[in-house]
Amino acid sequence: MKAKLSNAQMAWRAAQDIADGAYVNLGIGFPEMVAKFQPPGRQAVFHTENGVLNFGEAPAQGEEDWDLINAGKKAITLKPGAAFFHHADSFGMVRGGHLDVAILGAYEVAETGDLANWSTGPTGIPAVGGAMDLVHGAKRVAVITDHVTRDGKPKLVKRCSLPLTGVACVTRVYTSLAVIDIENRQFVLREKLPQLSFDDVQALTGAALVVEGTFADLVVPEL
Amino acid sequence: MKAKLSNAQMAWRAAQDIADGAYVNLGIGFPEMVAKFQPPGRQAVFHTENGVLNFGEAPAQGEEDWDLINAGKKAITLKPGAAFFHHADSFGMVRGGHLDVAILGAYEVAETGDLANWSTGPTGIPAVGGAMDLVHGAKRVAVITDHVTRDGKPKLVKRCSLPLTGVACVTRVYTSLAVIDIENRQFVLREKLPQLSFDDVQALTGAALVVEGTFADLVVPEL
Amino acid sequence: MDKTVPDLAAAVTGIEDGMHLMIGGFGGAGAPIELIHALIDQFRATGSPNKLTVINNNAGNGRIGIAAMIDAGMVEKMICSFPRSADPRAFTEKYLVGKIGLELVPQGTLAERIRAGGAGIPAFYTPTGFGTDLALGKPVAEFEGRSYVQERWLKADVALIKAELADTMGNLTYRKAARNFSPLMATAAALTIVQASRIVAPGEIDPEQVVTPGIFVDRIVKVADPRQEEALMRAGVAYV
Amino acid sequence: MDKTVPDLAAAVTGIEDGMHLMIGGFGGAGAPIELIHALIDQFRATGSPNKLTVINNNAGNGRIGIAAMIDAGMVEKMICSFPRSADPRAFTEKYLVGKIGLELVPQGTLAERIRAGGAGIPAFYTPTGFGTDLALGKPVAEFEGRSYVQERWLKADVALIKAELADTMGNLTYRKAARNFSPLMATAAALTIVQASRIVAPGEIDPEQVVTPGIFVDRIVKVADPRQEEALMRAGVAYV
Repeated sequence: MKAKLSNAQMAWRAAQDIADGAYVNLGIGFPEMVAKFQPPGRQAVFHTENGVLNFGEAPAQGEEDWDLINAGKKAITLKPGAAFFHHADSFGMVRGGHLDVAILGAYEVAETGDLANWSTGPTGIPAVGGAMDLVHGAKRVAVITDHVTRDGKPKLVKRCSLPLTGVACVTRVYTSLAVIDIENRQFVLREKLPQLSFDDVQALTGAALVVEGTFADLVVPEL
Repeated sequence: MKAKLSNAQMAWRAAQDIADGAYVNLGIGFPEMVAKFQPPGRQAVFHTENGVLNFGEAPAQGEEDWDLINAGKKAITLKPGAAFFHHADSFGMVRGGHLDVAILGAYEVAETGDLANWSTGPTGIPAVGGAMDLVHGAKRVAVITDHVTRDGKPKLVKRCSLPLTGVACVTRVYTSLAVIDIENRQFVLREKLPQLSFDDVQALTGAALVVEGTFADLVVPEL
Repeated sequence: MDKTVPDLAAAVTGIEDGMHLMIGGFGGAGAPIELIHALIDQFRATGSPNKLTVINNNAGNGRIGIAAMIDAGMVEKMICSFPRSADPRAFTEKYLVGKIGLELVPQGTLAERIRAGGAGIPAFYTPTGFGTDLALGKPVAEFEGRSYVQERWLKADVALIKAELADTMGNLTYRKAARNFSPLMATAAALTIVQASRIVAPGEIDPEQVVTPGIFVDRIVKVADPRQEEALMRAGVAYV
Repeated sequence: MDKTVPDLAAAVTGIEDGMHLMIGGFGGAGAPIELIHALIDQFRATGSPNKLTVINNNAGNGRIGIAAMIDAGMVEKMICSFPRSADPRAFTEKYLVGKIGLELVPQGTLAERIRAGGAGIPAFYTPTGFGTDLALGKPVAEFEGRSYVQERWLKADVALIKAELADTMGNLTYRKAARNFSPLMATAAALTIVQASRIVAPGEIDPEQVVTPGIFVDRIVKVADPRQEEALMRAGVAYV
């Protein structure tokens, strides 16, 4: 594979689209890195499904309070202006459209906006957590993901082959190669790494990439 | 009319059936008097729809805090162990079956348990408040009412003629003449004033009074 | 992130003709009198906002607050559970001559519909009202042999509410039974405008004690010594 | 009215075979470890309660708490959103050989179903899960052109929850994110059993700060220095 963004760089790119004062939910795992890259002068408020608004970074090791965790069960801290609430209120915020953006990981994203990110199929232990709620709640649902699987198969596809998390819910995908919007059931290329040609990106994508007007270079700092 | 109980006496009789520790909602107006007549050694917890549990008597005149009122918009006080909550939580208590008893006024009660207590017909300003919620929430819904209207017509009837508050919801009626249970869509006489014969009470009742085994004297102190 | 606005006029700006307004309060407890009167001032000065639908438990009392809005002619319709009060003439007079609309909703259903609006639940079933005139035309369903009425969520363009304490991010607490519908309305309106007796910096409200998290709040204006509707009523005050 | 009981054994008495148990907590935060272990003790001593259905966000971690219940063989079925954890072997081993059942529910739907159970709402519509395997067989409906799944309330025979502070009438507060599902579960169970770090007299909790009003609580037992599941996990503790 040619040039690609690191996880941190993808997270950095996703962070640039978060407005000052936005209420944001970051999916468990690698999407959590987005919080680190808020542009200077902007302050988002982070929500975690298990009943905390406006939490901050992880505490120093040994300083953990295990009653103060995020949805990934990692220890967190509070920022001034935090609030605790119960699970029904927390998912009222989610389902009721009060979050400005949710940024989630993905196994597959379809050009229809369908997302598969909770189950790799009928074997093993199924576990869904809050993903299905988040995809139908936040005003904007974005995905952050490698452009292809470990064995090089496209994660952006025509139709998902894995069990769906939600139907027609994703509107933007930040990948290791490109920034792609989903509009009218099509992948619309907005930015790509300058080292790659359009055809390079198309070759690694499982459905047609559409260009509306023009697209920009995806430029991300070393991190 | 022969002997009849006063409002206070009806309230006293209703209060005798409230167990120690019961959670109770009393309808606006005359049912509120029930709170005054808790038997010694028993302590009920009173709920008001507008978000207070364990309120107490009215404050002295001039001592009112108008942010501390009951559903009838009367000033109240708090007892130790009170709690405030919002309206959805308050009606969650009601609808969710957490109240042991609700005691309401009535225009009409049918032998089916139907209650009419919110509207006297199509003219005027309709207003329902929390009555329709209470009749389908509390574990036991009782009515406290004069046995007949001001012009002597039965309030206990075969079928309600006024708009219903709820269907098949009332299980006991404390009237100015008798205590009557509603079982299997029948009025079952449990107690009557000793000064009246069964036929006297039946004559003032709009549906058949059934006797199961025996009935007792309705004996209430002077109040 | 600072959601405070400088004054009441700024707080109520942008409310348009025909909008649906949720107004907190149960009787006088929690009624945001200063916000309401600021909106009346705006209507008197500009003729707008007009033709409002107002959602509140009641329909005004005396000649202040919601009653004064009705008197001013800004209100096209009330959605409420109990349009009666000590002095309901503002609503009653207009209602009896067909000049104001009314959607009567059982109180618990009103609360639950607003909560549903805020929580993204488009419909739910309740036993309340089954078999009564207030369920006419609504779908019914049976669950485990008992009958229920389907009710729909209720949302609004704007909520006007009164809090006791706010931080600048919009975290709120309320005072006693003045809480009532306000935490629900804050969740169910596109724009939630709060008058608070005190405004503090973020961190000065214990996160355990926040009743309405700031995510639900858009504008906060300080009204240091708010008037209480019931007290105004009893003092015979009219906002005319 | 004093809802306190003298000890953990008294707190968990009367829980019968086949019952549905809601257990508070999200991961280790809020897990009522002492109540759970008291119930395991009872099972070991008497063989009962057995064949329990347990409702929790997760399905146990390591060899303590719910995982220890599963290891002990008391649990017939889990209803949860996320049966994975740092050390999920108790559930996983039994699940893969068909010795424990699983009803997987999206987390927000799980919370809302429990709330509905407590609030007397037999069914509601949610966008969550529409078009996915977790909505298979459930009624769907359209509202304003969007599709929703009908979900049913969830109730239980017993709730076991952990509070920070209780008064003897059952008013509760929680600690930080240990709140999570517990206030909902307290409303949705026929019998709600609480372990609290501190118990005070009525009136010593500010009525404004009560999170769970006492009406939802049946028994309170003091566990002055409760263990924290995550901390026990990390210390390698097993309840075997």
